[in-house]
Amino acid sequence: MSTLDPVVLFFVLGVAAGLARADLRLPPAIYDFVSMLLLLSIGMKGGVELARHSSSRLAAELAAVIAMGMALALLAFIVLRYLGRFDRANAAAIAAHYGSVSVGTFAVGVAYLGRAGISYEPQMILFLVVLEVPAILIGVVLARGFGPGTEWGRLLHEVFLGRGVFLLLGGLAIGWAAGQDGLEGLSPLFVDLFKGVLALFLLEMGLIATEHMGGFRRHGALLATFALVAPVVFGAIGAVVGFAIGLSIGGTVLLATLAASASYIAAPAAMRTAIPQANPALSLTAALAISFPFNILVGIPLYSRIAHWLHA
Amino acid sequence: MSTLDPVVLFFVLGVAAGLARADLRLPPAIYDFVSMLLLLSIGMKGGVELARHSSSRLAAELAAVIAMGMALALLAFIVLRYLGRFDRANAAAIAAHYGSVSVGTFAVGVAYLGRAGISYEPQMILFLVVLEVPAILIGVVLARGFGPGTEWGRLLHEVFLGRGVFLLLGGLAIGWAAGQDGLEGLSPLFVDLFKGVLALFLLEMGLIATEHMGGFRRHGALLATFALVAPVVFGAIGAVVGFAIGLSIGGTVLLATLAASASYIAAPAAMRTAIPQANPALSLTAALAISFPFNILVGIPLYSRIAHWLHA
Amino acid sequence: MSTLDPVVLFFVLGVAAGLARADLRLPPAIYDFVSMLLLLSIGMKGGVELARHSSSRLAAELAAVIAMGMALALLAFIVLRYLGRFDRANAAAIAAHYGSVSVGTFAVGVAYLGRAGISYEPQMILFLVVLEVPAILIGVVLARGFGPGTEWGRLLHEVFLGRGVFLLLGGLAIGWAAGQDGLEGLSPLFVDLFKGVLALFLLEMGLIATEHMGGFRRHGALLATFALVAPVVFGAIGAVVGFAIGLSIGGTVLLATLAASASYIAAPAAMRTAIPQANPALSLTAALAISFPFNILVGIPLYSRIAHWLHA
Amino acid sequence: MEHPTRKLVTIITEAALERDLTRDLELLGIDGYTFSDARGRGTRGRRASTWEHNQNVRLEVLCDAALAARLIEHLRQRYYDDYAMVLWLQDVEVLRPEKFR
Amino acid sequence: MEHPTRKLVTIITEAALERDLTRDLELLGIDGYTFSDARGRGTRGRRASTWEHNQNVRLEVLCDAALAARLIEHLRQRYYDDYAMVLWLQDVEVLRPEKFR
Amino acid sequence: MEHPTRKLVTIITEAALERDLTRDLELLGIDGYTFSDARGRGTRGRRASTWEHNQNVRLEVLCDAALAARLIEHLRQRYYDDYAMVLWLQDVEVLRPEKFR
Ligand SMILES: Nc1ncnc2c1ncn2[C@@H]1O[C@H](COP(=O)(O)O)[C@@H](O)[C@H]1O
Ligand SMILES: Nc1ncnc2c1ncn2[C@@H]1O[C@H](COP(=O)(O)O)[C@@H](O)[C@H]1O
Ligand SMILES: Nc1ncnc2c1ncn2[C@@H]1O[C@H](COP(=O)(O)O)[C@@H](O)[C@H]1O
Ligand code: NA
Ligand code: NA
Ligand code: NA
Repeated sequence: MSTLDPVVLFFVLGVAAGLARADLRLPPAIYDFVSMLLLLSIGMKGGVELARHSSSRLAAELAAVIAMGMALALLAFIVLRYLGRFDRANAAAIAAHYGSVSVGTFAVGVAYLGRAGISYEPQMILFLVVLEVPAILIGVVLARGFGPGTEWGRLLHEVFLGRGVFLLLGGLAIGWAAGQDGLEGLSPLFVDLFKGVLALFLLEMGLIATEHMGGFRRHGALLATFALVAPVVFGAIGAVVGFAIGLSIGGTVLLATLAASASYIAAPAAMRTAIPQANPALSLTAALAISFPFNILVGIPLYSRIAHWLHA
Repeated sequence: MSTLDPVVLFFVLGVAAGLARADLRLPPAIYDFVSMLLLLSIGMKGGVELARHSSSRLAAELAAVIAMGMALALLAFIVLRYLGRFDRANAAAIAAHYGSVSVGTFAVGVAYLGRAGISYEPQMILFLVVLEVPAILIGVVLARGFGPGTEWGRLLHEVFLGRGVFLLLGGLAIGWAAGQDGLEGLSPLFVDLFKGVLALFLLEMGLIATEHMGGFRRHGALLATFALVAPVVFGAIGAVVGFAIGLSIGGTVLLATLAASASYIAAPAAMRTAIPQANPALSLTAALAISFPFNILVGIPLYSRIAHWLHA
Repeated sequence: MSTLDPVVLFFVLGVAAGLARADLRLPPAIYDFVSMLLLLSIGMKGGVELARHSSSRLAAELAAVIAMGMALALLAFIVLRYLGRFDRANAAAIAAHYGSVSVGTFAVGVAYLGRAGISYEPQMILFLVVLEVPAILIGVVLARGFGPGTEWGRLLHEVFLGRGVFLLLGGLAIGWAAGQDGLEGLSPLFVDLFKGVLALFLLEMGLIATEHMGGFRRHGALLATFALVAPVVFGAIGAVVGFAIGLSIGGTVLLATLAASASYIAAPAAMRTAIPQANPALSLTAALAISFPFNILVGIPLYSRIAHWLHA
Repeated sequence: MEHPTRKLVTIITEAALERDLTRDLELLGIDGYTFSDARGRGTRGRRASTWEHNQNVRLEVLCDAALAARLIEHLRQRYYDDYAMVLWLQDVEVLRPEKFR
Repeated sequence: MEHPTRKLVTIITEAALERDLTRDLELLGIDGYTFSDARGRGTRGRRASTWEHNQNVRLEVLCDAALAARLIEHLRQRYYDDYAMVLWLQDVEVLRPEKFR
Repeated sequence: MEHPTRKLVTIITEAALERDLTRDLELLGIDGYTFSDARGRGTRGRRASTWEHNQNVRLEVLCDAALAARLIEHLRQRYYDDYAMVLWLQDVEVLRPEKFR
């Protein structure tokens, strides 16, 4: 597959609009609508699959995946704090974004596998949900310790009841409860339209990404380098973990993609609450304006090669 | 059919989000969009069916249905005013809501019949539209008499040209004029997506319902009891009327559902204009936070049993 | 085909709602969403077709079409300024609207041909995009000359990077790059839903058109006459040009439709910037409240007759 | 730089009243006003919702003191008892006083 | 026509704070307030975006001088250093002063 | 509690001008401002519609008197004749006057 998936072209169109300052206002309400559809669709798909064939090793896999998320956040923190000389708050906040995952990147990975005709394990969507959480908690501990300053209850609320995790989990539960047959009437909206909705979402992300590109100039080459190198290294780590826990080629590609991706839904909201002194522009510039485009344009094909090579 | 229809699970998800205070903001624009699609879809479907086979007894049936709507409003008023000791304005306003009907409940009823493979008469959608009106007029008369205080022109405008009735009637007219074949190009949006759109609508209704659940505590057990008992009694009355005017089993289920349901689109707007001294929180809490969930979770299967039993 | 296309019935419904002052608020966000889907769909369709069979005479055709757009704007200006005695600014602004084109009218034309089973050349969509531009430039020159007062850079930005032209061109590029096969996953949203989305768009245009109907009374019979006669004359000119450059019957109908239509997306925004002293209510009343309904109700079938007659 | 002053009346009330208020303003002879969307909380509880029955609007009217007094009196009589409504009043400087009677 | 006056505090800040501010207001004993959506620019850059992380809200609170002072002090301590926030204060005339402690 | 004062300029105008006004503000050296959506009616008729050609925005700028005067003068010259535009001016108290030149 040499050419770009057309959904990725929508991201490129959004970036072009942003850079050219085209008058392409997408109302916030439409962003909310499109991202809600995306999250529900992904969750429901995962739920249906989970209900069909549940893995006997699920608990062990989940443990490995959670450990990976924590390790990635720690690794990112060490690099940013000691190599990059970021202050503690910012290093922790950025680390939380990179240990966590991006739903948009995952969806592009799913579309990539779909086009290539490669299947993957149903539990990948569970991993997607699960990986949103540990890195955020690690980030807060790194920034503030376990001291009394942190309102843990509020933070957990923010994470689990933020729209991202909540809609994914809700979709998962509905898909699981209703099963393939039960959802038949819903598939025109949640299955057939999935790629179209993803295209619209990527168009918006392209526009939003360019809003954050200005952050570049101000925050320097260091952050940009991190945002380009981290996905490759984390993607490779993710691929190795996926291979080690016995995932198929497709599952390995997606776990690498998750590892390589940086959150821009759950993590930013949680960090703003829990580490307010961290500058949100740093994380968003890195995650959205650099790593996200890198991953969907270059990264995913690369992780696919790594996965094939590991499984060869 | 022992399990819930998956669209109802979306309502449950919305309620869960509301109770857990999840950060699930659904912009008003999306609510407007989704409810517009729903109303047009239902109207168009009814129009197509009406054009195909029109009942020779339609006029008589309509008269019976209108009489039923008026009787239900009166009955509710008497109970609320003399048993419940509500003041005149509030008793009249709540009675208007319960004599009128809920489009969302009707749509869940349609989905229920669809899953069970039971057909129903095309004129049911006409009944849905028609039933929005008489109870509202009765409510106003009960509250204010026929005196000069009421701006009838404005009230009729509010009722017939409110978005609910207008879009249902408009869809009906388009469906009737264009017919099944004419609408072919439109069916991907208005037919295929129907259940998905209903799911989104119910998700929103779940969120909104929880906003009104607080009303409970304040307005006491009396209102809650009414909101639970009225659907059962009115549903049974609706089933008997349906059976009496010769509807099929499916038609009987839907007329019972209509009778049991309480309006939360047309009636609240009309009551706010015509009986401003009534507290809108009372009606909305009863209709939306209690009777609506009751009907879609418990009521519709119950009315189906009653209908089967009557036709046995 | 004697009856109206059902999508046109949605326009009628919107007009009815507006005239009856029905409470049918369509949030701006939904208008933006629906028109974005429409523009992308049309663009993508054109891109796919262009990639398949490109015309060898495309350059010559484009030159003819651009010349036509300029000529129509000039003609409109002369009539308005010297027959209609409009002042220079208003004559130029209205002329720019009528030399330019309306995407909504074009879409109804496409639906019309679809129903009639008549095919058309893929480059028509390119003509649609191209025709947005020259009349606007002519309008500015007519109003202000080539003097230093005009910020041409800003004007070109306004035209090419306005949402209308940008989304059409973006869709065209994506369709062209991805081709029919590449877009398969996207067709449920951008192809199957096209007519439904067009119906919603027309419902909104109906509502908006009535907002501008008041303009009538104030701006008099002169403008109304122009807005009714111009489409017929311009449509005939468009049909002759289409026939002359060798378009098929379908292509001729669409070029006539384009010529007859008046812009209400790109031109109003550009005119407000470039000729601020022109009263925007004049152009919008003419284009939207008169010519648009005329074209979709009466004009398109008429241009189809002319095209058939020319090709006979 | 000193400009003439007028009254700015700001009203927060139920969204459902927008149409009625528009009519009232016109009947009172006020032909300049601005609406925007709002949500909030007051004596009639929280009004911040997805749906129309529970939203607010914010209405601003710039006019002279006499008209402001008439407007306020009208609102007080017609809406105060039965609707969620809050209003406040300010003196502001304007540029073209003739626009705002 | 002279009415009693109260303080109107207007705050422009990050949309993400709406929920927290609501809680703060209630803890401070303020039970009347109005929110609306906004976008803009200030010392923390442009905040005008499609997505929630980069939007503003506008909060208006009408209350007496003492409560206004407590509110402002709270905002200053809790949010000023770390969040985009601007606020201003006005005297306005109100109709039912008992509503706005 | 007395705070220093600044000028608050509020402008209601055509939504289509938002981009141009943003540029103007920056050229005038004003780097703090807030926009929100609005609709209304004035001498140029009703502006309250589903579509962009007929919507308003509300712009608020907090700055010192000199800058306010320059802003108003600029708006008067550039937009007053050809666009729907209304503006008013108030003195408000601010907390961090150094933020608002
Ligand atoms: N003290 C206040 N400050 C600002 N806005 C208020 C205040 N009290 C009420 N409001 C607004 O006015 C609306 C109606 O208030 P009420 O009539 O008190 O329920 C509320 O929903 C709020 O949006
Ligand atoms: N001078 C000003 N006038 C009006 N609004 C302002 C001003 N400065 C800041 N704002 C608003 O307050 C928000 C936060 O400001 P800041 O904390 O300076 O970044 C901005 O995004 C603007 O919406
Ligand atoms: N007297 C007024 N009070 C409040 N807002 C006004 C007033 N006059 C005009 N406006 C607003 O300013 C916009 C432009 O006014 P105009 O230039 O008079 O058409 C209107 O669409 C209204 O939103
Ligand atoms: Na990651
Ligand atoms: Na009922
Ligand atoms: Na034309």
